[in-house]
Amino acid sequence: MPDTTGYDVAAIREDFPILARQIGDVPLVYLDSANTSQKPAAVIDAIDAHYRAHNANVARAMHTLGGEATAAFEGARAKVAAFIGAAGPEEVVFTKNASEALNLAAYTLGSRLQPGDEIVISVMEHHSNIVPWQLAAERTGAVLRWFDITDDGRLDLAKAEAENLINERTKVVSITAVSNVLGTVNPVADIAAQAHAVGAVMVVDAAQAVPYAGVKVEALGADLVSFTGHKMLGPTGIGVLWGRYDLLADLPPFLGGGEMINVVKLTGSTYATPPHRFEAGTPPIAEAVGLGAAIDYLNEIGIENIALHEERITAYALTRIAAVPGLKLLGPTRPVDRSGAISFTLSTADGEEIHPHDIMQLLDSRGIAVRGGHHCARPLHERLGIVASTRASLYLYTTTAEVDALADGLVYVANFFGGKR
Amino acid sequence: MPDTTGYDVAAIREDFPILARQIGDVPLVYLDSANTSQKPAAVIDAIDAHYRAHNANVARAMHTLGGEATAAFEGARAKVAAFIGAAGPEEVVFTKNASEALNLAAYTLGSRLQPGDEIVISVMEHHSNIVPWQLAAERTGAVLRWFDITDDGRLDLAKAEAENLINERTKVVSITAVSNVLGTVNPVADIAAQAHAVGAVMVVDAAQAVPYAGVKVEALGADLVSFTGHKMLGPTGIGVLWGRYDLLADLPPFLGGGEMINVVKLTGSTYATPPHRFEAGTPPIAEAVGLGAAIDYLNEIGIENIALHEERITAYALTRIAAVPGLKLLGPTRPVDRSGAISFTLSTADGEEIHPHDIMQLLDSRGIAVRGGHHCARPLHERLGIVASTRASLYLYTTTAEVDALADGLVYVANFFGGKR
Amino acid sequence: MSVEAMYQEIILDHYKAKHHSGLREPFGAEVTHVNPSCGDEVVMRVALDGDRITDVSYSGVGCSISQASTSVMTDLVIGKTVPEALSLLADFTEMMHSQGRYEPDEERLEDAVAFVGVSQFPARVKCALLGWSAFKDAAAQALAAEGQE
Amino acid sequence: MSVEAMYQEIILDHYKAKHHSGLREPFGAEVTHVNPSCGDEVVMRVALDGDRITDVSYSGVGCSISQASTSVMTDLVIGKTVPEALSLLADFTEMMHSQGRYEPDEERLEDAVAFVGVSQFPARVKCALLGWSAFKDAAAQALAAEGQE
Ligand SMILES: Cc1ncc(COP(=O)(O)O)c(C=O)c1O
Ligand SMILES: Cc1ncc(COP(=O)(O)O)c(C=O)c1O
Repeated sequence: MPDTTGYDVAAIREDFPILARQIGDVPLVYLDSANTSQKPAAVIDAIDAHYRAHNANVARAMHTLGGEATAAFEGARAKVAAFIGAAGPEEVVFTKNASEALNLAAYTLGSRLQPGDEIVISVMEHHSNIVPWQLAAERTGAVLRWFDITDDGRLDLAKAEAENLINERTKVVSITAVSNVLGTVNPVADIAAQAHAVGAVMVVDAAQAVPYAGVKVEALGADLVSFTGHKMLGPTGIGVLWGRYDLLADLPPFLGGGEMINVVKLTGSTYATPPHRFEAGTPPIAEAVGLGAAIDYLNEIGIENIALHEERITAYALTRIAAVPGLKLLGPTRPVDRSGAISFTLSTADGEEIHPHDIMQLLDSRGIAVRGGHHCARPLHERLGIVASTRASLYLYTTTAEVDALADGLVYVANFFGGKR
Repeated sequence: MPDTTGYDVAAIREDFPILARQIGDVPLVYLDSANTSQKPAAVIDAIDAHYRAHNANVARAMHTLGGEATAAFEGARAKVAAFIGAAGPEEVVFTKNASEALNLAAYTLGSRLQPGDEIVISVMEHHSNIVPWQLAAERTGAVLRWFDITDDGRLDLAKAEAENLINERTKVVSITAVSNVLGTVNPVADIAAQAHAVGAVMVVDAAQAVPYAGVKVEALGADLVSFTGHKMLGPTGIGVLWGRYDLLADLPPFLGGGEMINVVKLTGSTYATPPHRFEAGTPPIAEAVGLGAAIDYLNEIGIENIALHEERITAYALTRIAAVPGLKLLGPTRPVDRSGAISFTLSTADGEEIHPHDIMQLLDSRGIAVRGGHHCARPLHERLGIVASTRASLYLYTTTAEVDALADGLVYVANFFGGKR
Repeated sequence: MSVEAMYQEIILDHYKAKHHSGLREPFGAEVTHVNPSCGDEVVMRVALDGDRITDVSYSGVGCSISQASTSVMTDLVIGKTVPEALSLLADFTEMMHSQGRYEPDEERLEDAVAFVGVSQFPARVKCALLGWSAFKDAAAQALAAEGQE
Repeated sequence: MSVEAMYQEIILDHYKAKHHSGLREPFGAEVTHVNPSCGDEVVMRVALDGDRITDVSYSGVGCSISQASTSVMTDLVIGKTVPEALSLLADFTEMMHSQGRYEPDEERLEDAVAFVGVSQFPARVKCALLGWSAFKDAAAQALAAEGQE
């Protein structure tokens, strides 16, 4: 049913084959898109067609198939560049996922770090934006420092200022644009300005932002931005590191191998210019084709329409879920600077907290897919004083009926473990 | 037409949709499988079906779809383990390609290296088994030393012995099982024994061996073995590092992020046991499913039947191609310890060497796909005193008719550039 | 089977009133085990007299399955010898990996038979095994410590 | 178009008898450019008198397209001023990226018009540009060196 703005969620759902699936004998209610998104037929078919008719290695293969595969692969790079407003395709490095992109950043920026230099991240980061910096700090003697959060789940900017968190020793600041647990949208452009004021490099983990918000790298004010294909309707096996070209050109190689070289000699090698310098070996070719098709699909629906849908369905879900007895929302409770990852804890009527695994399991028996655990953000959970939480996450294909099913399911869960069976 | 052994190449070709393709108005003759292999419908369909019905993130997602995706992903790991005769699935690390696998080896083994330690590789290595070690040597002060080759394109074991190449300072030996240019099959088990005798770790680049020969890691005698999905009928975006479990368990993490951790705290993290320690972030899930299907397909045909076909078609091709006037084969000219990558140079009747790009381009106009260049093995070409070569590479679907088309095409090329137009 | 059937009354009862819960003295060894995908943790102590298990005490956070399984385990192993306990662990582990195709011996496994249904939910097998594997680890360490005395 | 048509007579003639080939003195700057995917290399020298190009000399290995293109380029630029040469380079580059949709001005580009067909083979565009981009680099360095004298 098209809503008044013409956003036709029913028609969109038709494009996603898996959404017709039954779980046991009930229909699938997929509310785990922050974990990975489902794929429209257009993406699946593009990968299929690539393997059936155009498969070849790229760059090094110059025959007709090689030319076709290279054009498709580099064409996908250009689509990504346009989608995020990069200055050009040469600023787009393909990696295997967002985690590799962040490790690429941490290894190459790490090569410039010295003991006493500071790296600033936040307690709400995903492990993929924590561990690479911990490892870089161990390798170099740099010090890792943390943004704390406020009680309503936003970066505690006041405390950071009071602590002089970003200062003349700061060399790297790496912050998520959107929390994958709290849904918080962070003021990365402001933080980037602070980082730049002290000469630090600003890295933005945009894994949860690019799929929804239509990120433009210029507006983020960042120097490096990472994201991942599988959360934005694309395939697994592909991620992106965008970088300002002059910064990329200045960074040393990370992985060595075929395609990233200029001249290899016994006595040493010289390296290709970006982006190829950072793409050792056969790249994710079919995956790039799939990601390109995903971007075409997102553009067709319109990222601003998706953002609007996300805003509305999030607002609806916040109200609907917050009304479940015994439920406590984590993160911002109002749909302002708030994306569609909604985490919470749930207690029975007698006040016993129900473990997320148990919530997830009972919801699953009703076809509802949510995630229970620490969502790869253990420091955040520790900061919140809990071990784990349950997360429902919404996307362009999520309906109000699905949110209703979740809310009803949660009431059922609370009753089940409360003894009202 | 089944041959006398029952190997039915025509039936096999039916399984590969792309082999029905026309290039312009002539049929495709794909002789570039050492660059990347084509995919049977079974592989393409497995990926398709995964996205249509079972897509979810693994490990962290515990709902029904998550369980299905995890079972498929870990099931693929078990298939790989069985295929290479690993002690168990926990010895199989999924990477993005063979190059990442070799970098993983070089970074983690590199963490143990000190100035004066020696790393031994060979001049016939692919850049992906050279540059990671050059970078590791730069980081650590270790010395990189090289196996030379003999004039017929085999490892010069006598010279290595005379030079005491592998000695008490040697900490790592990394050698390709099969040369991607010369087709040479190297005596890796013997070299592994030498490496182990001095306490060095033996790494084998099996990218060109696993697809054809049915590698069993036990027989290689290696400690770490790398290979890549896209050369063995599988998708792009996935590679493998196999390791002896006790060695893997001893290696530090490489990429940091989600899924590779045990506990993440502000003050530092502890890491998962192998293989997960080395798989940061969302892994190549659909790609693993595709690789699993590729292994099923290879098993169905029988890797020993594929090896036999490879041997015969290589023998046929060596004879047929060597007979082309002006053609000079690189590497072993007899089909003994020799796989189906056949590289050569070609000259006109008046003795002018024709550039591989020109050869490749004219062959392409006849639908024949070969590769021209240094095949990511520039040091080898330098050692051979040439800049580039042309390579035809054969696989389970290659026919004698295709080899004939190549031989005829090469005669045509020599005449074209020789002025007989 | 339905998920409601998986959550047998026995499991929920143990979850709501855990047996032998809390950390007690004396003990021969203490270990901490973690389920990294959810952060669930158990701290476990084992006290021995020779190879006889005199006490198993624990604290931790976890889902109903892991909590109940740990509770059931303590009922089973306290008073037994380490070899007897490890033999029960072997049976329990086999049952948990059977995907529901195991006929548990109720004489031996007592309340633990209730977990056969859980074995049909692969994602939860790890939960059911968390306390048992912590026990195995702690018992091995306690035995080694006994040997040194 | 057919590949045989791509290999125009003009191209093959330049390939077989390269104009201005070999490295000569004097020169204002020398550069080496490489096509990393195949290893093709060109060493190029440019000699200037003020901003007028008095000689372009080169050696290297490469395919017929890169060799012929370099040969054609030397015919075009020797005797011209650096700005004139760069303007020709701009035209040639535009033609090479046109995928065959460029109407070259034969008055200006002379033998280089033969390469319009090559622009339909994207993999070969890099080959055709190798010598030109080496020239551009060498000319810039030679100009800078002139300025310092
Ligand atoms: C011998 C050898 N090693 C390593 C590689 C690298 O494989 P990939 O490009 O998949 O990383 C290749 C293939 O290109 C190869 O032939
Ligand atoms: C905020 C954030 N950063 C990074 C990642 C890592 O992405 P990937 O698993 O694709 O490497 C994720 C997703 O898991 C995420 O939500």
